[in-house]
Amino acid sequence: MKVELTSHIFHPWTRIHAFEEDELRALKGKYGAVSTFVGTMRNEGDTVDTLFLEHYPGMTEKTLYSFSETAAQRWNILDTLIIHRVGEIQAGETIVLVAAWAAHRAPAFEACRFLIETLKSQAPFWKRETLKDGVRWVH
Amino acid sequence: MKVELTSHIFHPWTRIHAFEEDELRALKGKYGAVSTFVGTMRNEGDTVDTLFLEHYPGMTEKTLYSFSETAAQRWNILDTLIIHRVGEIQAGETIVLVAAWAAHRAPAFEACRFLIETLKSQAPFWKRETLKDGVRWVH
Amino acid sequence: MSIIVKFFASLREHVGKSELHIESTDALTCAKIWAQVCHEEPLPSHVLMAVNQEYADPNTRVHEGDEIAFFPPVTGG
Amino acid sequence: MSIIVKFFASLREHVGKSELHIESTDALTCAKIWAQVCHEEPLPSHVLMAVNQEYADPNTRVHEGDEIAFFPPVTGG
Repeated sequence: MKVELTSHIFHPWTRIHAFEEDELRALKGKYGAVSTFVGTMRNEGDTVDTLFLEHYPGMTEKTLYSFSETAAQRWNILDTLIIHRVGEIQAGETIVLVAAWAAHRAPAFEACRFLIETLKSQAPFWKRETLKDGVRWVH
Repeated sequence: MKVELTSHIFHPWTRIHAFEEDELRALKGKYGAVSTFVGTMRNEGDTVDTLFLEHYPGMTEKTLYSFSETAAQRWNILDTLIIHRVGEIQAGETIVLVAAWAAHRAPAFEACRFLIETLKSQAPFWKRETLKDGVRWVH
Repeated sequence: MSIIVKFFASLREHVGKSELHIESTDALTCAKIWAQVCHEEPLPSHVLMAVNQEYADPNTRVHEGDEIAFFPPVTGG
Repeated sequence: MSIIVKFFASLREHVGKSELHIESTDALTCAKIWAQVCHEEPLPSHVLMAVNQEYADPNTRVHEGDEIAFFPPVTGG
Protein backbone atom coordinates (compact mmCIF):
# COMPACT_ATOMS: atom_id res chain seq x y z
CA MET A 1 0.00 0.00 0.00
CA LYS A 2 1.89 3.01 -1.26
CA VAL A 3 1.05 6.72 -1.43
CA GLU A 4 3.40 9.22 -3.04
CA LEU A 5 3.14 12.92 -3.73
CA THR A 6 5.64 14.33 -6.18
CA SER A 7 6.41 17.75 -7.60
CA HIS A 8 8.13 16.20 -10.62
CA ILE A 9 6.82 14.77 -13.88
CA PHE A 10 6.21 11.04 -13.51
CA HIS A 11 5.55 8.32 -16.05
CA PRO A 12 2.61 6.23 -14.86
CA TRP A 13 3.27 3.05 -16.85
CA THR A 14 6.94 2.98 -15.89
CA ARG A 15 5.98 3.46 -12.25
CA ILE A 16 3.38 0.67 -12.26
CA HIS A 17 5.88 -1.64 -13.91
CA ALA A 18 8.54 -0.76 -11.33
CA PHE A 19 6.07 -1.20 -8.47
CA GLU A 20 5.19 -4.70 -9.69
CA GLU A 21 8.87 -5.60 -10.09
CA ASP A 22 10.03 -4.10 -6.80
CA GLU A 23 7.10 -4.46 -4.41
CA LEU A 24 4.85 -7.17 -5.80
CA ARG A 25 7.38 -9.82 -6.69
CA ALA A 26 6.17 -12.04 -3.84
CA LEU A 27 2.58 -11.66 -5.06
CA LYS A 28 3.34 -12.76 -8.63
CA GLY A 29 0.89 -15.51 -9.51
CA LYS A 30 -1.40 -14.39 -6.65
CA TYR A 31 -2.91 -11.36 -8.32
CA GLY A 32 -5.00 -12.10 -11.39
CA ALA A 33 -6.32 -8.58 -11.90
CA VAL A 34 -5.10 -5.01 -11.75
CA SER A 35 -7.28 -2.02 -12.45
CA THR A 36 -5.59 1.33 -12.98
CA PHE A 37 -6.65 4.89 -13.57
CA VAL A 38 -4.44 7.65 -14.91
CA GLY A 39 -5.58 11.28 -14.92
CA THR A 40 -3.87 13.75 -17.22
CA MET A 41 -4.07 17.53 -17.47
CA ARG A 42 -6.04 18.36 -20.58
CA ASN A 43 -5.28 21.24 -22.89
CA GLU A 44 -8.34 23.50 -22.66
CA GLY A 45 -7.47 25.45 -25.77
CA ASP A 46 -5.92 28.87 -25.14
CA THR A 47 -7.46 29.52 -21.77
CA VAL A 48 -5.35 27.58 -19.27
CA ASP A 49 -1.59 27.97 -19.28
CA THR A 50 -0.59 26.05 -16.20
CA LEU A 51 -2.23 24.42 -13.22
CA PHE A 52 -0.92 24.70 -9.68
CA LEU A 53 -1.87 21.89 -7.34
CA GLU A 54 -1.76 22.93 -3.71
CA HIS A 55 -2.00 20.31 -0.95
CA TYR A 56 -1.84 20.06 2.83
CA PRO A 57 1.51 18.43 3.56
CA GLY A 58 0.93 15.61 6.01
CA MET A 59 -2.84 15.54 5.87
CA THR A 60 -3.03 14.81 2.14
CA GLU A 61 -0.78 11.75 2.45
CA LYS A 62 -2.62 10.53 5.58
CA THR A 63 -5.98 10.95 3.86
CA LEU A 64 -4.91 8.99 0.79
CA TYR A 65 -3.42 6.29 2.98
CA SER A 66 -6.67 6.00 4.95
CA PHE A 67 -8.63 5.63 1.67
CA SER A 68 -6.23 2.82 0.74
CA GLU A 69 -6.86 1.10 4.05
CA THR A 70 -10.61 1.46 3.64
CA ALA A 71 -10.38 -0.08 0.16
CA ALA A 72 -8.28 -2.97 1.47
CA GLN A 73 -10.86 -3.65 4.19
CA ARG A 74 -13.89 -3.28 1.95
CA TRP A 75 -12.67 -5.36 -0.99
CA ASN A 76 -10.35 -8.29 -1.35
CA ILE A 77 -7.32 -6.26 -2.38
CA LEU A 78 -3.70 -7.41 -2.42
CA ASP A 79 -2.09 -3.98 -2.84
CA THR A 80 -2.71 -0.42 -4.01
CA LEU A 81 -0.59 2.39 -5.41
CA ILE A 82 -1.43 6.10 -5.53
CA ILE A 83 0.89 8.71 -7.05
CA HIS A 84 -0.27 12.33 -7.24
CA ARG A 85 1.44 15.42 -8.60
CA VAL A 86 1.67 18.61 -6.55
CA GLY A 87 2.93 22.03 -7.56
CA GLU A 88 2.98 23.37 -11.11
CA ILE A 89 1.67 21.19 -13.94
CA GLN A 90 1.52 21.67 -17.71
CA ALA A 91 -1.08 20.31 -20.15
CA GLY A 92 -0.42 16.72 -21.20
CA GLU A 93 1.31 15.80 -17.92
CA THR A 94 0.05 13.07 -15.63
CA ILE A 95 -1.72 14.36 -12.51
CA VAL A 96 -2.67 11.12 -10.80
CA LEU A 97 -2.17 7.37 -10.96
CA VAL A 98 -4.29 4.92 -8.99
CA ALA A 99 -3.87 1.15 -9.19
CA ALA A 100 -5.41 -1.78 -7.32
CA TRP A 101 -4.22 -5.40 -7.44
CA ALA A 102 -6.54 -8.28 -6.54
CA ALA A 103 -7.07 -11.95 -7.26
CA HIS A 104 -10.20 -11.16 -9.28
CA ARG A 105 -11.39 -8.32 -11.47
CA ALA A 106 -14.47 -7.06 -9.58
CA PRO A 107 -12.60 -6.02 -6.40
CA ALA A 108 -9.76 -4.56 -8.49
CA PHE A 109 -12.18 -2.36 -10.48
CA GLU A 110 -14.26 -1.35 -7.50
CA ALA A 111 -11.30 -0.46 -5.29
CA CYS A 112 -9.65 1.55 -8.07
CA ARG A 113 -12.86 3.47 -8.75
CA PHE A 114 -13.40 4.06 -5.02
CA LEU A 115 -9.86 5.42 -4.64
CA ILE A 116 -10.11 7.91 -7.49
CA GLU A 117 -13.61 9.06 -6.49
CA THR A 118 -12.66 9.64 -2.85
CA LEU A 119 -9.36 11.22 -3.92
CA LYS A 120 -11.26 13.68 -6.14
CA SER A 121 -13.93 14.60 -3.64
CA GLN A 122 -12.26 14.26 -0.22
CA ALA A 123 -8.47 14.51 -0.40
CA PRO A 124 -7.11 17.98 0.45
CA PHE A 125 -5.97 19.23 -2.95
CA TRP A 126 -6.78 22.60 -4.49
CA LYS A 127 -6.29 23.69 -8.08
CA ARG A 128 -5.28 27.16 -9.20
CA GLU A 129 -5.36 27.84 -12.91
CA THR A 130 -3.12 30.45 -14.47
CA LEU A 131 -5.00 31.94 -17.40
CA LYS A 132 -3.92 34.42 -20.02
CA ASP A 133 -5.73 37.11 -18.05
CA GLY A 134 -5.06 36.11 -14.47
CA VAL A 135 -5.36 33.43 -11.84
CA ARG A 136 -8.45 31.45 -10.83
CA TRP A 137 -9.13 28.83 -8.16
CA VAL A 138 -11.03 25.79 -9.46
CA HIS A 139 -14.06 24.82 -7.39
CA MET B 1 -9.09 1.42 -31.78
CA LYS B 2 -6.71 -1.52 -31.74
CA VAL B 3 -7.19 -5.25 -31.19
CA GLU B 4 -4.27 -7.64 -31.08
CA LEU B 5 -3.97 -11.33 -30.40
CA THR B 6 -0.49 -12.61 -29.65
CA SER B 7 1.04 -15.99 -28.88
CA HIS B 8 4.04 -14.34 -27.21
CA ILE B 9 4.60 -12.93 -23.74
CA PHE B 10 3.74 -9.22 -23.69
CA HIS B 11 4.40 -6.50 -21.15
CA PRO B 12 1.20 -4.53 -20.60
CA TRP B 13 2.68 -1.30 -19.21
CA THR B 14 5.28 -1.10 -21.96
CA ARG B 15 2.57 -1.68 -24.56
CA ILE B 16 0.27 1.03 -23.15
CA HIS B 17 3.17 3.45 -23.03
CA ALA B 18 4.10 2.65 -26.65
CA PHE B 19 0.48 2.97 -27.76
CA GLU B 20 0.24 6.43 -26.22
CA GLU B 21 3.53 7.47 -27.83
CA ASP B 22 2.82 5.97 -31.25
CA GLU B 23 -0.94 6.20 -31.73
CA LEU B 24 -2.22 8.84 -29.32
CA ARG B 25 0.30 11.61 -29.90
CA ALA B 26 -2.31 13.75 -31.66
CA LEU B 27 -4.70 13.22 -28.72
CA LYS B 28 -2.21 14.41 -26.08
CA GLY B 29 -3.94 17.08 -24.01
CA LYS B 30 -7.34 15.81 -25.23
CA TYR B 31 -7.63 12.75 -23.03
CA GLY B 32 -7.81 13.44 -19.32
CA ALA B 33 -8.52 9.88 -18.24
CA VAL B 34 -7.42 6.36 -19.04
CA SER B 35 -8.78 3.29 -17.34
CA THR B 36 -6.93 0.02 -17.82
CA PHE B 37 -7.39 -3.57 -16.78
CA VAL B 38 -4.70 -6.24 -16.84
CA GLY B 39 -5.52 -9.90 -16.28
CA THR B 40 -2.75 -12.27 -15.26
CA MET B 41 -2.66 -16.06 -14.97
CA ARG B 42 -2.67 -16.91 -11.30
CA ASN B 43 -0.68 -19.74 -9.78
CA GLU B 44 -3.28 -22.12 -8.38
CA GLY B 45 -0.81 -23.99 -6.24
CA ASP B 46 0.35 -27.34 -7.63
CA THR B 47 -2.71 -28.14 -9.69
CA VAL B 48 -2.37 -26.13 -12.91
CA ASP B 49 0.84 -26.37 -14.89
CA THR B 50 -0.04 -24.44 -18.00
CA LEU B 51 -3.07 -22.92 -19.63
CA PHE B 52 -3.82 -23.19 -23.32
CA LEU B 53 -5.98 -20.45 -24.77
CA GLU B 54 -7.76 -21.52 -27.92
CA HIS B 55 -9.52 -18.96 -30.11
CA TYR B 56 -11.39 -18.76 -33.41
CA PRO B 57 -8.99 -17.00 -35.80
CA GLY B 58 -10.88 -14.24 -37.54
CA MET B 59 -14.02 -14.32 -35.43
CA THR B 60 -12.24 -13.54 -32.16
CA GLU B 61 -10.61 -10.41 -33.58
CA LYS B 62 -13.86 -9.30 -35.25
CA THR B 63 -15.79 -9.82 -32.02
CA LEU B 64 -13.32 -7.78 -29.96
CA TYR B 65 -13.32 -5.06 -32.58
CA SER B 66 -17.12 -4.91 -32.53
CA PHE B 67 -17.08 -4.58 -28.70
CA SER B 68 -14.65 -1.66 -29.14
CA GLU B 69 -17.01 0.00 -31.62
CA THR B 70 -19.96 -0.51 -29.29
CA ALA B 71 -17.98 1.09 -26.43
CA ALA B 72 -17.00 4.04 -28.62
CA GLN B 73 -20.65 4.59 -29.57
CA ARG B 74 -22.05 4.13 -26.07
CA TRP B 75 -19.54 6.30 -24.19
CA ASN B 76 -17.49 9.32 -25.07
CA ILE B 77 -14.30 7.41 -25.82
CA LEU B 78 -11.25 8.69 -27.68
CA ASP B 79 -9.52 5.35 -28.22
CA THR B 80 -9.30 1.77 -26.95
CA LEU B 81 -6.66 -0.95 -26.89
CA ILE B 82 -7.16 -4.67 -26.38
CA ILE B 83 -4.28 -7.17 -26.35
CA HIS B 84 -5.03 -10.83 -25.59
CA ARG B 85 -2.75 -13.84 -25.39
CA VAL B 86 -3.51 -17.03 -27.28
CA GLY B 87 -1.78 -20.40 -27.13
CA GLU B 88 0.20 -21.70 -24.18
CA ILE B 89 0.50 -19.54 -21.05
CA GLN B 90 2.38 -19.97 -17.77
CA ALA B 91 1.42 -18.68 -14.30
CA GLY B 92 2.39 -15.05 -13.74
CA GLU B 93 2.09 -14.11 -17.42
CA THR B 94 -0.31 -11.46 -18.66
CA ILE B 95 -3.40 -12.86 -20.39
CA VAL B 96 -5.23 -9.69 -21.32
CA LEU B 97 -4.87 -5.92 -21.39
CA VAL B 98 -7.81 -3.57 -21.93
CA ALA B 99 -7.49 0.23 -21.94
CA ALA B 100 -9.91 3.08 -22.70
CA TRP B 101 -8.96 6.73 -23.17
CA ALA B 102 -11.52 9.50 -22.68
CA ALA B 103 -11.74 13.16 -21.74
CA HIS B 104 -13.30 12.26 -18.38
CA ARG B 105 -13.05 9.41 -15.92
CA ALA B 106 -16.60 8.01 -15.92
CA PRO B 107 -16.65 7.02 -19.61
CA ALA B 108 -13.08 5.69 -19.37
CA PHE B 109 -14.00 3.42 -16.42
CA GLU B 110 -17.30 2.29 -17.87
CA ALA B 111 -15.91 1.51 -21.32
CA CYS B 112 -12.97 -0.41 -19.83
CA ARG B 113 -15.26 -2.45 -17.60
CA PHE B 114 -17.66 -3.11 -20.49
CA LEU B 115 -14.79 -4.33 -22.68
CA ILE B 116 -13.41 -6.80 -20.15
CA GLU B 117 -16.86 -8.10 -19.18
CA THR B 118 -17.96 -8.69 -22.79
CA LEU B 119 -14.53 -10.12 -23.62
CA LYS B 120 -14.88 -12.63 -20.76
CA SER B 121 -18.45 -13.67 -21.49
CA GLN B 122 -18.83 -13.33 -25.26
CA ALA B 123 -15.52 -13.41 -27.12
CA PRO B 124 -14.68 -16.84 -28.59
CA PHE B 125 -11.86 -18.01 -26.34
CA TRP B 126 -11.61 -21.38 -24.61
CA LYS B 127 -9.26 -22.41 -21.84
CA ARG B 128 -7.67 -25.82 -21.47
CA GLU B 129 -5.74 -26.47 -18.28
CA THR B 130 -2.91 -28.97 -18.19
CA LEU B 131 -2.87 -30.50 -14.73
CA LYS B 132 -0.45 -32.93 -13.13
CA ASP B 133 -2.92 -35.72 -13.87
CA GLY B 134 -4.28 -34.69 -17.26
CA VAL B 135 -6.06 -32.06 -19.29
CA ARG B 136 -9.31 -30.22 -18.49
CA TRP B 137 -11.41 -27.64 -20.33
CA VAL B 138 -12.47 -24.69 -18.19
CA HIS B 139 -16.16 -23.87 -18.35
CA MET C 1 -24.32 -25.82 -52.16
CA SER C 2 -20.95 -26.11 -50.49
CA ILE C 3 -20.29 -24.98 -46.93
CA ILE C 4 -17.51 -25.23 -44.35
CA VAL C 5 -18.22 -26.51 -40.82
CA LYS C 6 -15.83 -25.96 -37.92
CA PHE C 7 -15.73 -27.20 -34.34
CA PHE C 8 -13.74 -25.68 -31.47
CA ALA C 9 -12.35 -26.66 -28.09
CA SER C 10 -14.08 -29.45 -26.15
CA LEU C 11 -16.72 -29.74 -28.85
CA ARG C 12 -14.04 -30.51 -31.44
CA GLU C 13 -12.85 -33.33 -29.22
CA HIS C 14 -16.39 -34.54 -28.61
CA VAL C 15 -17.30 -34.55 -32.31
CA GLY C 16 -13.87 -35.80 -33.33
CA LYS C 17 -13.65 -33.33 -36.22
CA SER C 18 -11.98 -29.92 -36.55
CA GLU C 19 -13.26 -28.80 -39.95
CA LEU C 20 -15.17 -30.37 -42.81
CA HIS C 21 -16.83 -29.41 -46.06
CA ILE C 22 -20.36 -30.54 -46.76
CA GLU C 23 -22.42 -30.43 -49.92
CA SER C 24 -26.18 -30.22 -49.93
CA THR C 25 -29.05 -29.52 -52.28
CA ASP C 26 -31.49 -28.80 -49.40
CA ALA C 27 -32.20 -25.44 -47.77
CA LEU C 28 -30.13 -25.58 -44.60
CA THR C 29 -30.09 -24.10 -41.11
CA CYS C 30 -27.44 -24.42 -38.40
CA ALA C 31 -29.56 -27.03 -36.67
CA LYS C 32 -29.85 -29.13 -39.83
CA ILE C 33 -26.11 -28.94 -40.40
CA TRP C 34 -25.48 -30.13 -36.85
CA ALA C 35 -27.86 -33.03 -37.35
CA GLN C 36 -26.24 -34.00 -40.65
CA VAL C 37 -22.67 -33.85 -39.32
CA CYS C 38 -23.42 -35.37 -35.94
CA HIS C 39 -25.64 -38.20 -37.18
CA GLU C 40 -28.86 -36.89 -35.65
CA GLU C 41 -27.35 -36.42 -32.15
CA PRO C 42 -29.54 -33.71 -30.52
CA LEU C 43 -27.90 -30.26 -30.52
CA PRO C 44 -26.89 -29.67 -26.88
CA SER C 45 -28.49 -26.50 -25.50
CA HIS C 46 -25.18 -25.05 -24.30
CA VAL C 47 -23.57 -25.24 -27.74
CA LEU C 48 -22.98 -21.88 -29.41
CA MET C 49 -22.78 -21.32 -33.15
CA ALA C 50 -21.64 -18.75 -35.67
CA VAL C 51 -22.29 -18.18 -39.35
CA ASN C 52 -19.50 -16.36 -41.16
CA GLN C 53 -17.91 -15.53 -37.80
CA GLU C 54 -20.97 -13.88 -36.31
CA TYR C 55 -23.07 -15.43 -33.56
CA ALA C 56 -26.10 -17.28 -34.93
CA ASP C 57 -28.81 -19.59 -33.61
CA PRO C 58 -30.12 -23.00 -34.65
CA ASN C 59 -32.66 -21.46 -37.04
CA THR C 60 -30.18 -19.21 -38.83
CA ARG C 61 -30.28 -19.94 -42.59
CA VAL C 62 -27.07 -20.98 -44.27
CA HIS C 63 -26.05 -20.09 -47.81
CA GLU C 64 -23.56 -21.24 -50.43
CA GLY C 65 -19.97 -20.65 -49.31
CA ASP C 66 -20.86 -19.90 -45.69
CA GLU C 67 -18.58 -20.85 -42.80
CA ILE C 68 -20.49 -22.42 -39.90
CA ALA C 69 -18.89 -22.96 -36.48
CA PHE C 70 -20.05 -24.83 -33.38
CA PHE C 71 -18.37 -24.35 -30.04
CA PRO C 72 -18.83 -24.68 -26.28
CA PRO C 73 -19.46 -21.72 -23.92
CA VAL C 74 -16.69 -19.14 -24.23
CA THR C 75 -14.39 -17.82 -21.53
CA GLY C 76 -11.75 -15.23 -22.28
CA GLY C 77 -9.53 -12.96 -20.23
CA MET D 1 -3.19 26.75 25.65
CA SER D 2 -1.21 27.17 22.43
CA ILE D 3 -2.50 26.02 19.05
CA ILE D 4 -1.51 26.36 15.39
CA VAL D 5 -4.04 27.57 12.82
CA LYS D 6 -3.51 27.09 9.07
CA PHE D 7 -5.36 28.32 6.01
CA PHE D 8 -5.13 26.87 2.52
CA ALA D 9 -5.75 27.88 -1.09
CA SER D 10 -8.37 30.57 -1.79
CA LEU D 11 -9.20 30.79 1.91
CA ARG D 12 -5.59 31.69 2.72
CA GLU D 13 -5.87 34.53 0.23
CA HIS D 14 -9.25 35.58 1.61
CA VAL D 15 -8.06 35.58 5.22
CA GLY D 16 -4.67 36.98 4.29
CA LYS D 17 -2.86 34.54 6.58
CA SER D 18 -1.12 31.23 5.98
CA GLU D 19 -0.35 30.07 9.48
CA LEU D 20 -0.53 31.57 12.94
CA HIS D 21 -0.18 30.57 16.57
CA ILE D 22 -2.84 31.55 19.04
CA GLU D 23 -2.91 31.41 22.79
CA SER D 24 -6.10 31.03 24.77
CA THR D 25 -7.27 30.22 28.27
CA ASP D 26 -10.84 29.37 27.13
CA ALA D 27 -12.19 25.99 26.06
CA LEU D 28 -12.10 26.19 22.29
CA THR D 29 -13.85 24.68 19.28
CA CYS D 30 -13.05 25.10 15.60
CA ALA D 31 -15.89 27.64 15.29
CA LYS D 32 -14.53 29.72 18.17
CA ILE D 33 -11.05 29.70 16.67
CA TRP D 34 -12.44 30.89 13.35
CA ALA D 35 -14.31 33.71 15.07
CA GLN D 36 -11.21 34.75 17.02
CA VAL D 37 -8.89 34.73 14.01
CA CYS D 38 -11.37 36.21 11.53
CA HIS D 39 -12.72 38.95 13.79
CA GLU D 40 -16.22 37.52 14.20
CA GLU D 41 -16.76 37.05 10.41
CA PRO D 42 -19.36 34.23 10.16
CA LEU D 43 -17.84 30.86 9.25
CA PRO D 44 -18.87 30.26 5.59
CA SER D 45 -20.85 27.04 5.25
CA HIS D 46 -18.60 25.72 2.45
CA VAL D 47 -15.42 26.00 4.52
CA LEU D 48 -13.92 22.65 5.57
CA MET D 49 -11.74 22.14 8.62
CA ALA D 50 -9.36 19.64 10.13
CA VAL D 51 -7.95 19.08 13.61
CA ASN D 52 -4.55 17.39 13.66
CA GLN D 53 -4.94 16.60 9.96
CA GLU D 54 -8.27 14.82 10.30
CA TYR D 55 -11.55 16.24 9.07
CA ALA D 56 -13.47 17.99 11.85
CA ASP D 57 -16.55 20.16 12.18
CA PRO D 58 -17.26 23.54 13.82
CA ASN D 59 -18.09 21.91 17.16
CA THR D 60 -14.94 19.78 17.35
CA ARG D 61 -13.08 20.53 20.58
CA VAL D 62 -9.51 21.71 20.34
CA HIS D 63 -6.74 20.90 22.79
CA GLU D 64 -3.29 22.16 23.72
CA GLY D 65 -0.83 21.71 20.88
CA ASP D 66 -3.46 20.90 18.24
CA GLU D 67 -3.08 21.91 14.61
CA ILE D 68 -6.29 23.39 13.17
CA ALA D 69 -6.75 23.97 9.44
CA PHE D 70 -9.45 25.77 7.45
CA PHE D 71 -9.76 25.32 3.70
CA PRO D 72 -12.17 25.61 0.77
CA PRO D 73 -13.82 22.61 -0.94
CA VAL D 74 -11.20 20.14 -2.17
CA THR D 75 -10.64 18.89 -5.69
CA GLY D 76 -7.90 16.39 -6.48
CA GLY D 77 -7.04 14.19 -9.44
